[in-house]
Amino acid sequence: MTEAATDTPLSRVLPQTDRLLEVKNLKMYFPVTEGIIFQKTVGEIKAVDDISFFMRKGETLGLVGESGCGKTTTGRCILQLTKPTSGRILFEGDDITKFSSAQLRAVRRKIQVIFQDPYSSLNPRMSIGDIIGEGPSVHKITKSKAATLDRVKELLSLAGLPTNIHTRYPHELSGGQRQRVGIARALSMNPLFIVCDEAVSALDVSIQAQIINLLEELQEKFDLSYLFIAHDLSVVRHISNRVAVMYLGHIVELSDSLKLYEAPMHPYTQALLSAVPIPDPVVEKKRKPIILKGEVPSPLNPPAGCVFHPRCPAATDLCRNEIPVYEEKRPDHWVACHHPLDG
Amino acid sequence: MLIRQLFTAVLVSLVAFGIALMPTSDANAQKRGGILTYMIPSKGAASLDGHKETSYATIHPTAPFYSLLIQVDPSKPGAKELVGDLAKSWTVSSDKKTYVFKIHKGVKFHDGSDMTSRDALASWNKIVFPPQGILSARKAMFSMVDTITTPDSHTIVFKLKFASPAFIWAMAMPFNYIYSADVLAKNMRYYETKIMGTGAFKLVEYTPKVRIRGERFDQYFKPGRPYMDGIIGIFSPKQNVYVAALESGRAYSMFRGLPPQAVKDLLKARPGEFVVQSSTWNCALNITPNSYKKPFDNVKVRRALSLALDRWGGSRYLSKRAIVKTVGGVVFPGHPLAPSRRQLQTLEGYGTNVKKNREKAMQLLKEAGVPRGFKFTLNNRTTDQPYKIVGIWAVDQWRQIGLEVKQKVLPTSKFWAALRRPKSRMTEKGAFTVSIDFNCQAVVNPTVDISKYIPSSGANYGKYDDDVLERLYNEQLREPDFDKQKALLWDFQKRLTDQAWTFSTLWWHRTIVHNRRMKGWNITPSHYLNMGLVDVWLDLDK
Amino acid sequence: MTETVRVPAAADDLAAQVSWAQSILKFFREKPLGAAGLVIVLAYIITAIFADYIAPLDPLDVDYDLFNAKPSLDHLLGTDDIGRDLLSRLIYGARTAMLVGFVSSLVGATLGLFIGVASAYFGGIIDLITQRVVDVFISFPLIILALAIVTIVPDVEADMFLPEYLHWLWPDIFGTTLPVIVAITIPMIPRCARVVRASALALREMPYVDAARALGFSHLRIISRHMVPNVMAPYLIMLTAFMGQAVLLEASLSYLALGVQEPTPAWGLMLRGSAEQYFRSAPHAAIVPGLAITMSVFAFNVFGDSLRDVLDPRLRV
Amino acid sequence: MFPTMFFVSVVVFFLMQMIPGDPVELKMLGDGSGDFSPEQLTLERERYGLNDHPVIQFTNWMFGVVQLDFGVSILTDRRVSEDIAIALPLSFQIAIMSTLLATLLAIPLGTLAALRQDTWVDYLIRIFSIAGIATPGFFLGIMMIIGILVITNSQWAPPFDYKPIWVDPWYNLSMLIWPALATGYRYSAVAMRMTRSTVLEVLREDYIRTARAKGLVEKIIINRHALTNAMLPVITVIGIEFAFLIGGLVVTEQVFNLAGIGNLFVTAVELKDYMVVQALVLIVAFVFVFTNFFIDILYAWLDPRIRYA
Repeated sequence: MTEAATDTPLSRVLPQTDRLLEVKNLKMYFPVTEGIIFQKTVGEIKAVDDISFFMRKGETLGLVGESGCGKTTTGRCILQLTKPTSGRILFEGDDITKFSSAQLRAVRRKIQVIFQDPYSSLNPRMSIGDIIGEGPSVHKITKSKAATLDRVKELLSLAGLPTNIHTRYPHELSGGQRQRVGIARALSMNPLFIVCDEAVSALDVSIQAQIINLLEELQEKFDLSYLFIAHDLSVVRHISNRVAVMYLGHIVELSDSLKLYEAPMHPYTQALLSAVPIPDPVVEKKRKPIILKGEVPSPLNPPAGCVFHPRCPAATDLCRNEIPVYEEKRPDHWVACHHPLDG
Repeated sequence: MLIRQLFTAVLVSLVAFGIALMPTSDANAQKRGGILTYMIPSKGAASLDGHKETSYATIHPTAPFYSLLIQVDPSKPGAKELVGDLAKSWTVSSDKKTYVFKIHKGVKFHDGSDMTSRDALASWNKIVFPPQGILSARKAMFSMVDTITTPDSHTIVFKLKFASPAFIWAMAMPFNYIYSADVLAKNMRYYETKIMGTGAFKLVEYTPKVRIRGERFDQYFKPGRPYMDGIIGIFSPKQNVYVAALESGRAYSMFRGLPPQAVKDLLKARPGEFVVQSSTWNCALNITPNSYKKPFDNVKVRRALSLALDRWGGSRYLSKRAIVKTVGGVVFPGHPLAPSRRQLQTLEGYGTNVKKNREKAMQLLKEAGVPRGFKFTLNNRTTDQPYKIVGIWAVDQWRQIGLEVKQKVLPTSKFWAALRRPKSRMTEKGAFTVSIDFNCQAVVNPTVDISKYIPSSGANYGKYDDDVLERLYNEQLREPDFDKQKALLWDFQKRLTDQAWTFSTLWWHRTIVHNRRMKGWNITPSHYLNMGLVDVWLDLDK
Repeated sequence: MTETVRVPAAADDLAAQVSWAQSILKFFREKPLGAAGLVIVLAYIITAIFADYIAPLDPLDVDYDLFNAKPSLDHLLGTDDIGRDLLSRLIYGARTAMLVGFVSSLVGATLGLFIGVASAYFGGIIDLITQRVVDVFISFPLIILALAIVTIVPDVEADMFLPEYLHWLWPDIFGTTLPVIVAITIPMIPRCARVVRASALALREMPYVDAARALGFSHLRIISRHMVPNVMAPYLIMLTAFMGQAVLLEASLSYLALGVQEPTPAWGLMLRGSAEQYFRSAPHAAIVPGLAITMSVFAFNVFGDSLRDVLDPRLRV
Repeated sequence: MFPTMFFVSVVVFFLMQMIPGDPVELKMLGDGSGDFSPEQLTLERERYGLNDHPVIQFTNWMFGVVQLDFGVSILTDRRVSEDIAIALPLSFQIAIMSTLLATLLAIPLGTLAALRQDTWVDYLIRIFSIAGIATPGFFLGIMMIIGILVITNSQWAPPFDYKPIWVDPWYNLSMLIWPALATGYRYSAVAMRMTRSTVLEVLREDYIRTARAKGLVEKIIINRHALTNAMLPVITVIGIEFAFLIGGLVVTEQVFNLAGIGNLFVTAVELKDYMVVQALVLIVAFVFVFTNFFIDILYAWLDPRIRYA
């Protein structure tokens, strides 16, 4: 697949600066090795297999898929926590995969992360103040201890936390509070872009709403962009401008969230949507959930052709033999399917 | 009990200074038979080849299997004259430059072959003119040898470049085994790991680091010898083990020397069981300052170090706990060429007025600008006897002239590495400041004794240069007249003392405690000597 | 939305202190054997620090008239073969043992901690090489490695690198114990590194470590601030286990005459030489230092065992 | 296995290169009265190939090692393999004897301690075992010798020169039983602790409780269920300790004046007899690696759940 092929008409129209982040042909293969010294690679886990998308400034992109589909790996690649096997990640027009560690350190401040598990995402040996203040003080954003403390307090109140908890330790806080600390930490570097890796999945539903509201408030205030990773379409519905659906290392569908929810084009998206409960008993009763057959295949040995074909109700020989092209079937609506649904 | 102790006390006093007086009354009553088990206080012999080795760890297990050409008289080790072993007799030309040795006829090697002058020649060539790549530890001692020839099958002739009284003594070194020419022709290194000689005993078994066993060699050339049926030498570096072996009677002797405390313990544990023989040991324990380092480059400081030692008091104190005793200079005390006690006391640092000595020492230090409380390190060897104990004594002596000395004890390898530092590196920070040093020789001969102190010697660990010493050494080496040689030796001693490049503390003292059933062995001033065990016999009925 | 926590800071500290004291009390109640070990260890440490005040005599002073003396009022444990007071040497021996024990286990375990954490953190080829090296070092008994290393370490003295007025920074005892310390420290590093790495591997996957990386912190900072503090339990366990081993090892090396050298007082040295040679006339000269070694190692071990039970029962050292 | 061995060789070889001082010179010095010229020194070094580049030396050595030839000792000129052949049977015998002693002591006592957990029996056994770990081997050895001498009023001391067991079994055993006891005690202490804790663990498991509930006699439960399952970690510990036994032998052999591997090692280290040190270290590593391999096989045999391809 050439670069030109992935370039979309829309992206050509939009000025480059508008694209905050652009992921091109990203691949992340994990080698499976044997042997102690002279290791030989016996296989590869294709966690992310050739995906491309872009994000506009101030936009929220939802990235949805079952666990193990590669969405977290995509997030980690963007955060440069793992080095991708190949592909380019352009942030503000620069390929950050080619950055030196010094350049990377500078760009990292602009890309932050909020994790799923509020328990393991905070260092248990550090106080809340240290967790939030470490970034600003290490990067000399705040010049003195007092300034750091002021900044910590400011961030705490931004995250909706009482300012006096900075001497506390994570284990003294509730899950929701910790997630707010995580958000405050991410904000401490004045980022442009935050990867929210299942940021609300581990929380109670009531707290989920609070956190999502907070994230939306902050987005407005600081003109943030979010890559919102989740395994559930319902969670991202409200917060996302656009939604991408991943399956087994591939993006199968990416669209405006409205269009995607209303008229999904990929059978997998449709199946996912059918599982989302709708808070209307009448509608809910009429709906027929699409039960996918079989299990998700192993990424170590993905099926030939369309990766979804073993489970697809509409699969044909074509699907079994040829990899469908990921293309813009409708304006601003990308799908990788030989037989897209017509909504 | 009391009588037994008295008996021991009398014995101890009998075998006093220098030479042992063994009761010779039962000299004719030697009994045949028995196997002698003796302890070898070593972890094992390096190699078995006496020609290249310098350690008792080689001599003690191997000497019974070999003969020498000439030897120190086993029955009178202190005698001025040497006796023959394989050599029946020898003559010296009037210019003292030609030595003709007549060899016994009918001598057999353990493999049954005849021993002739050819074998003696091959062995001596290996010692004096070793071929490329073959080590001879005593090559340097025979620098005066010009040629060795064999006019007939039982005569060997040594021609010297210049006459030297040291020659014949160097020949009597117990390491100069006579090997088989045929064996050497096949493999020059045969004797490093194997044994085949003409000695009184024939090898039965050798397990390195464990034991060596020999049986009587029936074709031994001395009639009626050896008396014993066999010998077993057991290697044991640990004092408690060999002392326990002696105590329990499972071994009859250990031929190196026991410290005073062990002697006392043994005599107390089994009164009447042991015979004690003791002698001054032909080893001097010295102290060598590094004259390349300040302030020891100043002769006054070096002299002060020597002056501070109370040698006579030290002798009284140390002889009770260490294997040292005799006050002496560079020449073996008691040797005719050694200075008299009175003469020795005129030497700086050897006088009896300790207070005066120390005052002078402090005066010298003051002149040299060395402050009170000056600190330095004494390098020592990790071996207890006698190094460490004498080192601790020396540190205390120096403390009394206001020097703060720290003793640093090094494992053998590091100790040697420190001493063997090349001259060019003596100024470095890691080089030793002051070190314990020693001079151990196999035969009692002044020329051999002082060879260590000449600057060109390989054992000059102070790396000093002194033409006077070198000249005096060479003059005495060539001096045939006894009195003149003695005078030259005294000059040598005085020069060394004046410069204090290195100075002696005390000479070692050798005490052997052996089972009373072992007879016919006499102590010698060297633990290298008298290990042939030809004349030793066992009185097992007692 | 406002889940506030209102405890003033001062009270907070107080609470921490109370719990600290309480946890010690709890340790004493639940692990009497371990507590006994701790008390003995403390006694040894105090002896080591205050040896100058406790010891009746200078351990280097030679009594010219008494050697191999039996216990008496002047010399409570008698004297050795050169007339030095055995009790004083025993007390100063504690200083040597504790110095070697603490310094080598602290340095060894700490270096092992950082190597183990770094190995786990960087992963990949660095981890692979580190683990191979660790494998090599682990396939030898401690003493074999220590013996091989002790002959290599050069002697370092203050005057070799310090101007005279700074000599006090490098007490003599360092000069004589340094080769031993190094020889004991080096084999400990891989042992600790292995245990720590196992724990750190799990840590590396922790989101807070990822967060730290996303914040653009240096590797050093992430390792030292975010990973190391979280593997303290295995580290402490290894540390206490090493102390006993180090004391034992020092004694063994000294006994073999390859460790601490005379005249520095050391228990292993007291057991060799005269003590061994003359134990028929003075058995106490061998028994007392031997007991001192055994007691200290015993104390370190029981304390370490109990600490392990408290900190992490799954870890076996 | 082989890579580790290779790494070991590299590390050992280059470690030896770092030792200050020259072993050839040391040898030629002997007792200190040796006199030799620098040329002789060079020649002698040449003979052992010590003037070659270290990498060449290493390669030559490795070629020899592959053919089980560990070179020639610089000190004695004997083949290193000969020296090892003399020392190995003795050390090996002590190792076997102490392993047997340790196992015989450790398994019953450890099991007993577990069954009587937190009673005085347990405490006694635990103190006994920790004391075993805390007591230095040389101290235990010295105490034994003192004990023997006191009990027999100095009449009897163990033999002091080694004879193989097939030559004189009584002599051999009366000599080697003491060092075997001295090393075996420590060894058993480690195994005992392991036995105790694994038996405890196993006793807590469900199937033991089921067995008890079924009313099986306690003894059968212990023998059939608990012990067989507790054996695996115990075997591991016994195996690893066996591989590390040489560490204990280093000191014990000194005390009892035995010319075994440990003694050979200490002497070689002291005198920097490169070839011997290198060979011994390699052998120690080999024993360790091989023992681990052997344990794995034993594991597979004892535990049907583990099967290696």
